[in-house]
Amino acid sequence: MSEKNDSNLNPTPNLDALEEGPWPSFVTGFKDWIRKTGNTMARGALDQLNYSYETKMGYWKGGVVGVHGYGAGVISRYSMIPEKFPEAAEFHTMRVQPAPGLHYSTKALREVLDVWEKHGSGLLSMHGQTGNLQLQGIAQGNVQQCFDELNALGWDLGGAGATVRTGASCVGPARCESACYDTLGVHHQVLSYFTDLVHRPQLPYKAKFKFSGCPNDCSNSIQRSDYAVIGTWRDDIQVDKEAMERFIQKKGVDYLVNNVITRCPTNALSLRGNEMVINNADCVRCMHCINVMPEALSPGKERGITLLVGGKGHLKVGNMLGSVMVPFMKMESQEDIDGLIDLVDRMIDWWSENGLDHERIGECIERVGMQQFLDAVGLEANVDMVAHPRDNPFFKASYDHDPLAGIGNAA
Amino acid sequence: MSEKNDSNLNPTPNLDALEEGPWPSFVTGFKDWIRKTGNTMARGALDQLNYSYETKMGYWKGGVVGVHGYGAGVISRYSMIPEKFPEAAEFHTMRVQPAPGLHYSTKALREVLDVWEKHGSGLLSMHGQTGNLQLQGIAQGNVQQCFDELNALGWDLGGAGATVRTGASCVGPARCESACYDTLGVHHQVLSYFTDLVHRPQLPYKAKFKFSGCPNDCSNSIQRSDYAVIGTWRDDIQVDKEAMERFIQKKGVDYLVNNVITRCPTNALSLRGNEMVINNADCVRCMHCINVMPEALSPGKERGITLLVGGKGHLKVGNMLGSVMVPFMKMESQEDIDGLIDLVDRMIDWWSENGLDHERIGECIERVGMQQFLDAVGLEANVDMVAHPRDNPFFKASYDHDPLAGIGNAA
Amino acid sequence: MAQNTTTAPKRSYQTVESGPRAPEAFLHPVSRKNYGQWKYHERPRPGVLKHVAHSGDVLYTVRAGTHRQVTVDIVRHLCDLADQYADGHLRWTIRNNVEFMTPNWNNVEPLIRALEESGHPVGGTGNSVGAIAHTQGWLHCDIPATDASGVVKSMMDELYDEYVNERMPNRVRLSTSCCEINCGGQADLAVVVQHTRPPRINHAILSDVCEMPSTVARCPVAAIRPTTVNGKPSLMVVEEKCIFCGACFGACPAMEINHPEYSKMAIWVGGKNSNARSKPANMKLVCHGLPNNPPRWPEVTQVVRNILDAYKRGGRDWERLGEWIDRIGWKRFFKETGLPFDTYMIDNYRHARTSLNMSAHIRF
Amino acid sequence: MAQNTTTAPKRSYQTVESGPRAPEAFLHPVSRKNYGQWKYHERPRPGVLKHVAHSGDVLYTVRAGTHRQVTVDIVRHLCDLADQYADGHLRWTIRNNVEFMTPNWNNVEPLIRALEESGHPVGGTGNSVGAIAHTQGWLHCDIPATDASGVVKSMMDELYDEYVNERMPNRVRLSTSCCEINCGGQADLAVVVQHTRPPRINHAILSDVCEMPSTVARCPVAAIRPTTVNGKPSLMVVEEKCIFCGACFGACPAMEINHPEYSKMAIWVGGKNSNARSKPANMKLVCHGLPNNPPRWPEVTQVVRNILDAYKRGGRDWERLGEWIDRIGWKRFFKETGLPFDTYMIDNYRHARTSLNMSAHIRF
Ligand code: SRM
Ligand code: SRM
Ligand code: SRM
Ligand code: SRM
Ligand code: SF4
Ligand code: SF4
Ligand code: SF4
Ligand code: SF4
Ligand code: SF4
Ligand code: SF4
Ligand code: SF4
Ligand code: SF4
Repeated sequence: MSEKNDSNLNPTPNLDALEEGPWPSFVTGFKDWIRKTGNTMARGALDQLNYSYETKMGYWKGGVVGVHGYGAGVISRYSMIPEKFPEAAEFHTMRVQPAPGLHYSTKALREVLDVWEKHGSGLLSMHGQTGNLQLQGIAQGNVQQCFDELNALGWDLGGAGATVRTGASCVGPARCESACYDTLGVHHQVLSYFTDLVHRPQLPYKAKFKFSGCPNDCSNSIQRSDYAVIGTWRDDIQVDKEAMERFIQKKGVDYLVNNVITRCPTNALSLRGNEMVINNADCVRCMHCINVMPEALSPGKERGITLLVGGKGHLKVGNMLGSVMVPFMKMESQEDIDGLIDLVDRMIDWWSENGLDHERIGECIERVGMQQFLDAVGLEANVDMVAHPRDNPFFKASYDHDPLAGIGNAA
Repeated sequence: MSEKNDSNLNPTPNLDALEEGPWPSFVTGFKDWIRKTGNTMARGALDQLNYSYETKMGYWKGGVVGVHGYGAGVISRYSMIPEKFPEAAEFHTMRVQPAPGLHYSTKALREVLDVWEKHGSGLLSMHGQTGNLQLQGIAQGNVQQCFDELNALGWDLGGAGATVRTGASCVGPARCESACYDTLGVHHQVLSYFTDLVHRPQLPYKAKFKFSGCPNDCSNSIQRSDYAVIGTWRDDIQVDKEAMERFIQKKGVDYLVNNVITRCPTNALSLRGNEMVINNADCVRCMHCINVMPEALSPGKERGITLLVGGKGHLKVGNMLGSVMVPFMKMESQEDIDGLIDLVDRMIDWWSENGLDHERIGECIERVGMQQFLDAVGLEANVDMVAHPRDNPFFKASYDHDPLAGIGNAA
Repeated sequence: MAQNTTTAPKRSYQTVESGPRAPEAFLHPVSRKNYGQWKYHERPRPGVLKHVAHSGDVLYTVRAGTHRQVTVDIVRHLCDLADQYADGHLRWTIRNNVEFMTPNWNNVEPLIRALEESGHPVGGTGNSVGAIAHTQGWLHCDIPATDASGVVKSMMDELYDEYVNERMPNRVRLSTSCCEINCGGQADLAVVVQHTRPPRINHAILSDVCEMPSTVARCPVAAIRPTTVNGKPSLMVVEEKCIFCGACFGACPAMEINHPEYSKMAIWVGGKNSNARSKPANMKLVCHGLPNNPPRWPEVTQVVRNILDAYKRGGRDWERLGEWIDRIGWKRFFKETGLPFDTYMIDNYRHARTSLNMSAHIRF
Repeated sequence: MAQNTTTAPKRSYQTVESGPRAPEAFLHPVSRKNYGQWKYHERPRPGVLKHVAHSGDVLYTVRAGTHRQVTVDIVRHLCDLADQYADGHLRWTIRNNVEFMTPNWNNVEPLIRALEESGHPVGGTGNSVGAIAHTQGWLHCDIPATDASGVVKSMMDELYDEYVNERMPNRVRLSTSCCEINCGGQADLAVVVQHTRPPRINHAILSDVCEMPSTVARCPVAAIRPTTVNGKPSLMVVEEKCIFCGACFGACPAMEINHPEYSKMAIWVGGKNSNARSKPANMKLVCHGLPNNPPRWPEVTQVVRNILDAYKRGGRDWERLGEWIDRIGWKRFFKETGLPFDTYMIDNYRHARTSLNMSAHIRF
């Protein structure tokens, strides 16, 4: 709350209470910026926000703003009350795709900031929930020039509307010992492949990708993305026996029992003497024991991904979590990655043909039917896809199988 | 498979394989009966069944058969191929309501058998899935006389079609130590109260009652009845300490841990020293520990019922299990029982007004809405009714409550 | 369903609408005396229960299997045994077993012998395979796609040893249903016939036997539409929509859903009614397309046996069939039984979404 | 949404459709060197992670809270700190925290001090309350019923101590959403504004701003119907059907769902994304009807605090908020928090049946 240069500010009595308290105040941040630069668009936005706080209503409306050749990437915002807040008449957002994992060098980031100071309001958000670097507040007249400069520096716009959206990935192998595949690299390749679909709306609705290196799902992929790529492993959990002993020594057997063994969702862990034994056949790769003892336990060596499809928000059927489509797929060689891209491409194709307007792929599969979907994209039904088989008799099967074939060969 | 008097039988080559094997053979039973009595209707039914086994098709059709004043209680069956099986041209079933718990004195039962030998095929089933004594195979012309004789002996018909159906109850207090209320008595009173609705179809569809003395639910009420009345208790599990010690002595602590303590669904049991401790606040009355140690443990003293509503079969929405409507209700005094009858009466009323043709109350509540249902029958929403609160924001509330009222008074 | 006959002719007898029989008089005297005062029970041997009352009274129960579809003579014979060994009282269980009670231990063995001599196996208690929930089938129902009595008899012949012994992890309840309506209900293991194509419409009789609007309304997926055939009003089925549920046949016999070849047998597992440990659960489809093969349905029995064997091998004490699967996972269930999981086992009906694996939890 | 401008005027610069930036060059050198070769991590103190590579290399991470809605200057300042203490690299987390990495333990304390001096709390790691998933609200969105930045700021002020310490049973993730669309997503605890009546229709502008057929199609309960108002085509809402979801407003700004009084705040708990222990779960409604009360929404914060306090008291180590409730039961949750359970918390939407208590399992 610096005092100088308040002449650049209008009073914002309804917002000032948000300058109090220990958490960083965006109001103070905005005011400091306006005080220093006198940026009128930033001031207009703050003033309109102040008015929203008074009237408890929002005052932005959408429109059509873009850059040459793209159909998406700019969220246009016009004030509904420009007569009251002429400085906020336009306040568009440019969604810029950052690097996977949201890593920056200060050099590259400063370049963005400089361009943004020149053309925009100087306000931004790091980052949007989907994963974009959001440059917030620019007039239509500046958009193209701003974009061209950013693009020349190596930046590109993200998705909006009925496009493939900007992806998100956890920090993964860059820093995390649990990463079962290269989240950053695969994110980069998949999103690069779909660049055309990111820039040009030609899908029934949005399509999101998120990449998590392990089932801890630090990118919230299962809930927030149509295509959740989650790292996993197929062989046994790796055990560092000495580290395990040190852990038990230090924490005690009680701790081991109460915080690890009894918390395994499938009872795959048991105590033998003062040691913990893992029955890997019962392990469902939940990560819990590994989380508690990261030095002693790590994911197995045969690593890859599980692909879950159909996650999305509330609208209109209620929140959907993604569900398993491919239980395991290696993700090491270029071929593996191409295989994933291929498969997802087929899914997007099927959805493009079958999806209704504003229908996400999860809803589309639910409406049209999993069987049709699997057939179309060339996947076989797998028991890992379900929590349990169907509990109603209302299905139409082709009876071309011999249900008795496997009996006698049972495990 | 007696050999004598085979002249009364026609060949049944497709059924004879069912005379082999150790389990009691209904074919042999039928044949013996036909051999002895020469009952033509029984023979006709057996012959038509033999033909069904050959062609893999059923050949009965319904019609309209009843007794004076009633609209239900007789399931009419006419052969679709009477020219082939004239003896089976008619083969109606009389559904007779037995005593709750399916208890008989031989005297009373023999009376029924004698009447049935006189008027019917002599075939019967003890009992139908719903709980009727099913007298199977009578001609329309004999129905009234047969019924009058049975009725004079104290028997009445059960339900069929859009009626309240015959009830079922577990053996309960007649023999079982777990019975938390008088299943037989309450069954008798409730069904007696609804006698008019049993006999005269005037509901949207069928309505079934089942009575189980405890959550073991030996009458399968939760799955098979619109109104499942299940015994439970509200205070602490009763412990006979000596019996518990004897049990542990005999079976060992391992057995106690592996078969009792670790099986409690809510971890309400724990081992302290060599004793088992019950945290009754976490007990959900599942019965398991009591089942394993019936001498040591019994339901508490403050007993009553839980009422679950809406159980039914597959048609057409998929199997529905009943769900909790009243978590606890005493069921001791006549007032308690009248209270239950009153409540269910209101439910049936609401359903009569709101139900579509062929819609069970569970489906009706699902379609019309739980809130409307609860309001109409005068029940308050209770957290015991749900496994968890809603997970979607699509509701319309009246905002006449103060959500903050209870804060600070928390437990 | 039977309809009320409106014009009642003169009749001397006056109906007493008495409802269910009152139970008291039918109870065994020891049961009546100790009504609601029981302390605990034991199982001295398979098929026999011993209940001890707070008064110190003891009541033995002997349970035996029956044909369910019985005759006057068979029941009279059971009455004879009750008179001889059980003080003139007997009862039936919810699953068509007969039970005799006696306070006299000396009656137990002779009664067992007499039952076995007349072909009634003694058992069905505790962790045995109980009698199968029995429906009507070709013997009496108007809409069955298979028989019930024959399926039950064939399976129980095979499971006889498991009925007279208590060797399973916990009780096993079976059911059969002769059409998808499923009167047999939810069970640890159920055999249900499954229609495999839409109803053929018998246009010749339809307009005579059918209340068309209610038939149309009966269809859960709105697949039935009015049409005209040979100038007569009739119905048609949109085959892409139809889920072969058979509901329309219940409303209208011209919607011929049954067919000797297009009815297959399906096996379901994991139904549970009791609240012991886990909550009650619906059963799940694990095998379909088995031939509807009277008189013995050997393929069905083979699968049933196979599943029960796996459960017997792997289940822990007190673990019901579905609870065993919950512990080991469905993947292992299919492995252990050798049954194929297929695309049709993935739910696509109303609450399908809730049955999907919405997690990265996978056993490899 | 922005639309493609079809006629491109002459332009010298040629767009490079480069997609996301390649990550390699942006990684801290130690991270790049040990890419995929990490062995384990520790948490030396709240807000600081220590990752150890198989090579023996060590990398410290310092995590700090931000305003999320920042300015060029604020980010420049963070860059300054990165240049000084973190070799010119920095990153943001999925939840708007900033992270600095350094192999040099001696940089850690000075960096923390510098961050705190400029108002950035250091914390948010391990079993702390993390930063709140932040959406747009009145600051930028076109359909918000409340603000986001202000709600987040108000709540984080109150939860500050829980951010800079690790005193909760497990990590707590919060989210806010300024309309029912719920861009903030599922969380341990979420604040979502809730519409409390159907949209008012602005017939004056409707035909100009609305693609009517797609607005009609957008309604999940088919409550919207075409109509004519003052001779102009318009839409109407069948109020009995409408569930106040706001979906139509997204398609057509004339369906005015927002209103200062008819927007209330609701609290949801138990969402979970990780697969650790239990499967991922949707959050559930536990409080609604709180006033939409800027600038500080004190009632919301009071309820949030109250819930988190109860969880802190009762949760076991590693138990997420929803897992704690699963253990103690919803009944106890409402008791412990003093919140009223009401009829609207009983689901009546698509999969309502699956949320009912279909058992006799009850805690008394
Ligand atoms: C900016 C952002 C919130 C934020 O402040 O972080 C946001 C803002 C909007 N979201 Fe969102 N959503 C944002 C992440 C999400 C997420 C989370 C995610 O992507 O991880 C979700 C939940 C996941 C999902 O996709 O379902 C989300 C679910 C929605 C939905 C509901 C979709 C559904 O099918 O349920 C809508 C409605 C729609 O698309 O019609 C929506 C629509 C919108 C719109 C476009 C509203 C509109 O129709 O005008 C908002 C534009 C606001 C603005 O002024 O910029 N937004 N939205 C996030 C995007 C930033 C970015 O690009 O980085
Ligand atoms: C930095 C970040 C990834 C990123 O690329 O940005 C991250 C980093 C780590 N997460 Fe995470 N998680 C991150 C978001 C998440 C999220 C998503 C979210 O916050 O919305 C989740 C899912 C939460 C949920 O279920 O809703 C998440 C669930 C976990 C878990 C599982 C916890 C559990 O028991 O349920 C672990 C395991 C653990 O804590 O040991 C974990 C573990 C970790 C570890 C220990 C991984 C490692 O070995 O490096 C990292 C440090 C954790 C810490 O804070 O103590 N991370 N982690 C994210 C930091 C967010 C933040 O600023 O607050
Ligand atoms: C006889 C019996 C099977 C048996 O052999 O035991 C039976 C037989 C029939 N059931 Fe059933 N149901 C029988 C118990 C059941 C049960 C179990 C129960 O009552 O405990 C159920 C499952 C629970 C339920 O009520 O949902 C059951 C669910 C059905 C249904 C499906 C109802 C639904 O809403 O899902 C129908 C179809 C209908 O009502 O339209 C049905 C219809 C029928 C009809 C009336 C078929 C018809 O429309 O003509 C059958 C008459 C057969 C006959 O020839 O007598 N039956 N039916 C059982 C009645 C005997 C008795 O009264 O004691
Ligand atoms: C006689 C009968 C009640 C009746 O009124 O007819 C009955 C009687 C007893 N049941 Fe039952 N149950 C009877 C049907 C059931 C049913 C329903 C069914 O079979 O369709 C169930 C629910 C099954 C399900 O979940 O699908 C049932 C679930 C139980 C349970 C819970 C078992 C579990 O762990 O899930 C117990 C507890 C136990 O075994 O200790 C139990 C316990 C008992 C006890 C021990 C109660 C007692 O203390 O007297 C009785 C002797 C059991 C035995 O056979 O060893 N009874 N019991 C029924 C005999 C049926 C039969 O002839 O096979
Ligand atoms: S999702 Fe797994 S791999 Fe990725 S940061 Fe989280 S714990 Fe590490
Ligand atoms: S990862 Fe999870 S499921 Fe596997 S053993 Fe560890 S705790 Fe159990
Ligand atoms: S339901 Fe309970 S009370 Fe009734 S017989 Fe079964 S165990 Fe006994
Ligand atoms: S009755 Fe069930 S829930 Fe209660 S303590 Fe015993 S095992 Fe646990
Ligand atoms: S299951 Fe079907 S065929 Fe069998 S008795 Fe019930 S309604 Fe009739
Ligand atoms: S079988 Fe079922 S789905 Fe098919 S037409 Fe008949 S009622 Fe409809
Ligand atoms: S939650 Fe609603 S108001 Fe908030 S940013 Fe998302 S769409 Fe806009
Ligand atoms: S608010 Fe939702 S339910 Fe109501 S009219 Fe609009 S889209 Fe339909």
